Amino acid sequence: MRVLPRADDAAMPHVWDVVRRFGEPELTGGDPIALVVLRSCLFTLRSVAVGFGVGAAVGLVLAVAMQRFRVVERGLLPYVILSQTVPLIALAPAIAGWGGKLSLGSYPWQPWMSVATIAAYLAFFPVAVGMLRGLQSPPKVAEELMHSYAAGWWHTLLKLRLPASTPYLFPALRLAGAAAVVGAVVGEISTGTRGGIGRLVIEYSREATADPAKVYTAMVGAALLGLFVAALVGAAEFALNRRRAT
Amino acid sequence: MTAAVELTGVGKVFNPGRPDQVAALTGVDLTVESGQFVSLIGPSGCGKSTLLRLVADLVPPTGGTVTVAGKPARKARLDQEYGIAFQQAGLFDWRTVQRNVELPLELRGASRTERRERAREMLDLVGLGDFAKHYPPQLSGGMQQRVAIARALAVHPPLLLMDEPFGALDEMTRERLQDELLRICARTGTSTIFVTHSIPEAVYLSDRVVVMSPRPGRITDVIEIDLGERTEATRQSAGFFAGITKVRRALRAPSEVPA
Amino acid sequence: MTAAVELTGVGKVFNPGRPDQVAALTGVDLTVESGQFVSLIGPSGCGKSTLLRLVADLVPPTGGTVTVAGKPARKARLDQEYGIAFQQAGLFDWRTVQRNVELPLELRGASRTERRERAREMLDLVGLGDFAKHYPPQLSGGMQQRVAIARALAVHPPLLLMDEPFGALDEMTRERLQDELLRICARTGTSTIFVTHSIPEAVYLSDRVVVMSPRPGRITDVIEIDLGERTEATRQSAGFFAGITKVRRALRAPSEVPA
Amino acid sequence: GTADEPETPSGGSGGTTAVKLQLQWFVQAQFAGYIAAVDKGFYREQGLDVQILEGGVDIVPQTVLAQGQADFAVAWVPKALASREQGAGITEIAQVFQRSGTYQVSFADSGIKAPADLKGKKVGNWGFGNEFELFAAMTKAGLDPGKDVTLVQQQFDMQALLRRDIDAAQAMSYNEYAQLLEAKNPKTGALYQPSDFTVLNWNDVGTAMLQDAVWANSEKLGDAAFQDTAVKFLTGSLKGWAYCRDNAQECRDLVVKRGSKLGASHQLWQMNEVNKLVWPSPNGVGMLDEAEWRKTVDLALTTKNQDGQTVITKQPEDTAYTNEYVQKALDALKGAGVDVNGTSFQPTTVELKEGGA
Amino acid sequence: MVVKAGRVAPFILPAPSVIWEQFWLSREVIWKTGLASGANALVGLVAGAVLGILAAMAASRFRFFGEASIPVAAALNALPIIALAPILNNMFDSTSSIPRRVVVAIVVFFPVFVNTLRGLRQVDPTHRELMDSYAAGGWTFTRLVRLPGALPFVFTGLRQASSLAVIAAVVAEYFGGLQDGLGSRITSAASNTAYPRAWAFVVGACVLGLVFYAAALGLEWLATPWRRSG
Ligand SMILES: Nc1ncnc2c1ncn2[C@@H]1O[C@H](COP(=O)(O)OP(=O)(O)OP(=O)(O)O)[C@@H](O)[C@H]1O
Ligand SMILES: Nc1ncnc2c1ncn2[C@@H]1O[C@H](COP(=O)(O)OP(=O)(O)OP(=O)(O)O)[C@@H](O)[C@H]1O
Ligand SMILES: Cc1ncc(C[n+]2csc(CCO)c2C)c(N)n1
Ligand SMILES: [Mg+2]
Ligand SMILES: [Mg+2]
Repeated sequence: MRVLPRADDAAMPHVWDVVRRFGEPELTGGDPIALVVLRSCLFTLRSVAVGFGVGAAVGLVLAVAMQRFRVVERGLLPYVILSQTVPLIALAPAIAGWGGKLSLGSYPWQPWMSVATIAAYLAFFPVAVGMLRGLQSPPKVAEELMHSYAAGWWHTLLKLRLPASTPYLFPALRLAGAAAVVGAVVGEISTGTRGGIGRLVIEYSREATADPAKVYTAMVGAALLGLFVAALVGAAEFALNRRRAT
Repeated sequence: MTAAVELTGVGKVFNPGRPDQVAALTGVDLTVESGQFVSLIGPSGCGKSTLLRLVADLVPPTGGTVTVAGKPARKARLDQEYGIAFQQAGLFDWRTVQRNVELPLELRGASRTERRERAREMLDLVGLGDFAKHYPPQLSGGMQQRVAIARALAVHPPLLLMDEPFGALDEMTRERLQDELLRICARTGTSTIFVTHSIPEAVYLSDRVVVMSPRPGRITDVIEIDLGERTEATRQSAGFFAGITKVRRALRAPSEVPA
Repeated sequence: MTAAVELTGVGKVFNPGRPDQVAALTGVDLTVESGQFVSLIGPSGCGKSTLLRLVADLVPPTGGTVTVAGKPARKARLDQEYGIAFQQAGLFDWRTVQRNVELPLELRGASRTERRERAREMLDLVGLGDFAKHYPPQLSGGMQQRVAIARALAVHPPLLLMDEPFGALDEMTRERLQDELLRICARTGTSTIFVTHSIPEAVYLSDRVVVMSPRPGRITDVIEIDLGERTEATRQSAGFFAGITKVRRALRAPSEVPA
Repeated sequence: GTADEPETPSGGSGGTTAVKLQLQWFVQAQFAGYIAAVDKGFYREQGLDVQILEGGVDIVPQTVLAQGQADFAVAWVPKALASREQGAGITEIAQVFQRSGTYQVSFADSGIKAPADLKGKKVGNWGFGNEFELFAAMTKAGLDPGKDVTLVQQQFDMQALLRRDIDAAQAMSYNEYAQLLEAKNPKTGALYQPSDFTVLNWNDVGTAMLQDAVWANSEKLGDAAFQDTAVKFLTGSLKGWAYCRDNAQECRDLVVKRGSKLGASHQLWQMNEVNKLVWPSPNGVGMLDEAEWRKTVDLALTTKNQDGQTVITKQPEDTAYTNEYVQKALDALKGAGVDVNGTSFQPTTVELKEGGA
Repeated sequence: MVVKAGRVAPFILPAPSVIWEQFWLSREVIWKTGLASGANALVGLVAGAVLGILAAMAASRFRFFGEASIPVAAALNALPIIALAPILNNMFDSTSSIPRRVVVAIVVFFPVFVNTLRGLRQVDPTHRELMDSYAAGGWTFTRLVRLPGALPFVFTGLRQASSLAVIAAVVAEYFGGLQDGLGSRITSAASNTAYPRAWAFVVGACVLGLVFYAAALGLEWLATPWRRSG
């Protein structure tokens, strides 16, 4: 059995080949791959952004609900976990199917929204779990103090739990960002939405037999997209810490 | 007039039925009249903090009833009938000193300017006016404790619960704050339960000193103090020393029948 | 014989060049002879903890030199020339009380049985033999502090640094531990720097009481105490009261020229 | 243009009916007939405005169709029969491919010359319900697919076979097989040759099943207006297929223009191979041969997969397919002088370039 | 109920009773394939978690490594597993389980790494000073203070990772390789519109995910006794 990775040209094209491939047209006479990949990434970014935003918001609300009601935590947490174990293939048709029947006001449902939904579906989870931990993190004295002020749940949340949970928020958001990228890519693949980097990965991977470097260009694109999102989250964290450190 | 605090047959067992079960308090009866200053004194681990927490409705008693301002403890807490300072300062690291003191005012919906003024006033009172913009981790232990005191006093509550608030302070600061505390309580008619390890402090401050003994925690003596108005001279007065001696004796040889 | 601790022209500025810059200490000269017991006393925020931290090489001085057991502070720390108890207990929540006390022994490679014995002995000394198997969050504030004291004493270090270790203790426990501490120091020839806010405590324990004043923190007086061997009677002796008065006076009216 | 958007603005031209067609896979010459019908205006002639929906990994055309998200779908017969049995209300209205295009390919030196030789080998297949012809062949040769071979799911490329991770790989004559021939043989430095491989062709083995067919939503078919649309749709589609038979190069260009990522020479090969599957069509293109249907149904009823399941468990109702609409479409096409049999169709020889460029 | 009344065709979201029926019919296959997927998830989880913890320790030890590692880890995590699976299938023997396990390990690595690092860096200043006073640095400090203090964080990461591991193991099956796991059965059932059967296997995957999550919780309970009381 093979334990060490192969390193032949087909399995691991030379970095140089991949870089060179970026500069060449994807098909004879077409745009250079770099441009195609960039365009696809931008397309996917929209699904990622919407999915990330919606997912983070949903995760936050769930975390707050679980923190608030022990019963909800007991009752909900298993479902939150469960939700993540449902393979996307079982969901993609349902999401695409439901979506097709919806419209946002007069704005009809677009295929990329199904993709964003899948991205949100993966993104909410780390936020829910991480923020639950964060919201539960304040020391007992602090909780008792707020209790002694008869501070209701809302005020305790606002003045104590949320500020105390910022150290947990950003790792969670980073995971959510990555999850949103994965979700968007998977979503594009499974729902057959064209135009994004996920679709490109699968399209190029069909050509890996004879042109192995090509599929790597799409994968590098996907990775760069992930990095870009991670960098955005990192920048937000940096900005916030900066403001608080003064 | 209703008593500020009334405990009847109160008991507290931690972790009941587990190997690390601890009977922290048993059969505690205690009344604090309105405007009275009562100190709790007793060896470490005898249940003073627990008693305070019961009054504050932060832990539920396993037996007996706790009444605060004529209401059940829970209702009193919800009505914000008391202010509390814990043994640990319990400051919020992400708020400046000033904003830590403002917190309870914020929760009572005080206006911004009012909050700011009151916080400054309290910080000046505890001698930390210069540190308003610092964050808690930049303060010395005693300074943190003083911020916590300022925070408890800021709202002028009808009942003050204080757990060794001056424990980390030097004698001068301590004596100054004792006088300030008495002044504030007298002026506003505040009732106070005050946990301390210092016998002179208990005697100087209190109308009554409650002496406790451990395992299980219970009240062994209640010593009435009557020193009249506290002045410069009080700390040198015979009555003061007599009080100290009484309390010391009660601590050394707990009477078998609780008072 | 080399001095246990020697500070020459030591200064410490926190956050230099920033708006929250604090000059915590300036021009501190202090020598602690081997076997000597020296107390630091002074108002809150005057730099006592900082001074202790400098000796322990936990913060670097911004000026001057710190020598411990004839070596630079850093080398002394690496050689584990001292044991320390902080103002905050600083127990490890994930270790039982017993294993918290065992920690420094573990780090010195003591055998399991030795560790266990020594820890039990120390816990009995501070009156917590029954709580060996509990976790720190289950203890009262004073109990936690006593565990920290047991931990500092467990290794019998040549130099003991203690930051208000008895602050959260009741008078009886406190007096008992004071006597135990003196006994241990005498028996093992330990040198001690002891931070406290209690003037009687400082006088009772010390060969010299170092009085400090704040902003910037500096030494304003060093008061020699000679009470001979401490006995039951010492706390009532005239010499004791005289010492107290001297220290109190030094605290109230800091002499302009540092001693 | 992209497949997601209608080529012509719908509604504006008045009297056009909007129709959605769900493909079962990416845009490629496999679907050239429909693409040509859109691009050459054959649908518009019929008053239809057809939007082509591309497939995806997890998109099951029958499901999309049954949910009412598309009006027509291209799907393989056995998979569609399985979906029908599970409650998808769909009806076959045209059988475009007359033959199966699935091969099982192995290296010539591996000695796999018949299905029985697969015993003990690592046998690649695509899963996704595309594997029953292979299972039928193995069963016919006396092998138990669950025990006698190691089943391996293939990726979208053929690398597993080329590096001999697996001994035999599933390949469509028009796609993956070409990819093999577009790859460089490291030993010779030239492209692989057909002689390097042996091919098991299910049409020869006798376990072929019907593949690309046009399916319609059964419920909608109950509506007379939609029946009319179905006829028009088939008329346009079949005209497209006839066009691509005669204009393979141009159809290839249309496919490439539509954004297929596979290269031009590859698409030409595919066009040519697909034409072989469609033409000649003795009964007329799109006409379902009853005997072939029965063969497919029998195999679907009896072939067991590795878990012992068959594709379907009971005979499909007679309503599962109908030649009614295709007959009308053929009549219309014949009336317009279109050759719907392609008796004289001659495949060309396409030269593959490295990477299908 | 909802499913029966809803507007989604029943063959997509079948009624629970129908799923249960299929679950029962397919129980042996579900068990067999569940074991295969479970083994992949477990091996990957353990490997990824160990690597994540080790890397976090290194990152908290060496400042430079710490600064550099986070973007690298984020990059690794940003690689969609979907893109990864085919590459790994090419790099390793696609007929072995190794590529899938590597996929799981990579997916697991990030949450464990990020959370552990956060935990390792969050040290009570008093504890730091105490250990300094014991002249205990480096590995001793890590072992006695950082690691136990970080344990609750490690477990936050492990909790997230546990169910991720199962998803990754199942999803990795879509991209080829041995047809011995739950994923291959889900895809093949779904592509035949056999949704009750597909969902029966999905339920199998969910149960597997819950088992993993519960195992992580149980481990946490065992490993952090001091958090149980009080
Ligand atoms: N980490 C720090 N950052 C900034 N300032 C600090 C820091 N630590 C201490 N200080 C400042 O140094 C001064 C002396 O602090 P230190 O803790 O030594 O006082 P102390 O004498 O121990 O007081 P206490 O009796 O209240 O414990 C204070 O003004 C404090 O604000
Ligand atoms: N959360 C808890 N769980 C278990 N036991 C507890 C808990 N809190 C307090 N105890 C126990 O209750 C007893 C009383 O504790 P309490 O904190 O009231 O003592 P105290 O009188 O305030 O002591 P100190 O003067 O040292 O602060 C102690 O034995 C302690 O171990
Ligand atoms: C994931 C996935 N793999 C294979 C097929 C089957 N398939 C349908 S058409 C065609 C030929 C073009 O390559 C193939 C292989 C599928 N539907 N989904
Ligand atoms: Mg207490
Ligand atoms: Mg201090």
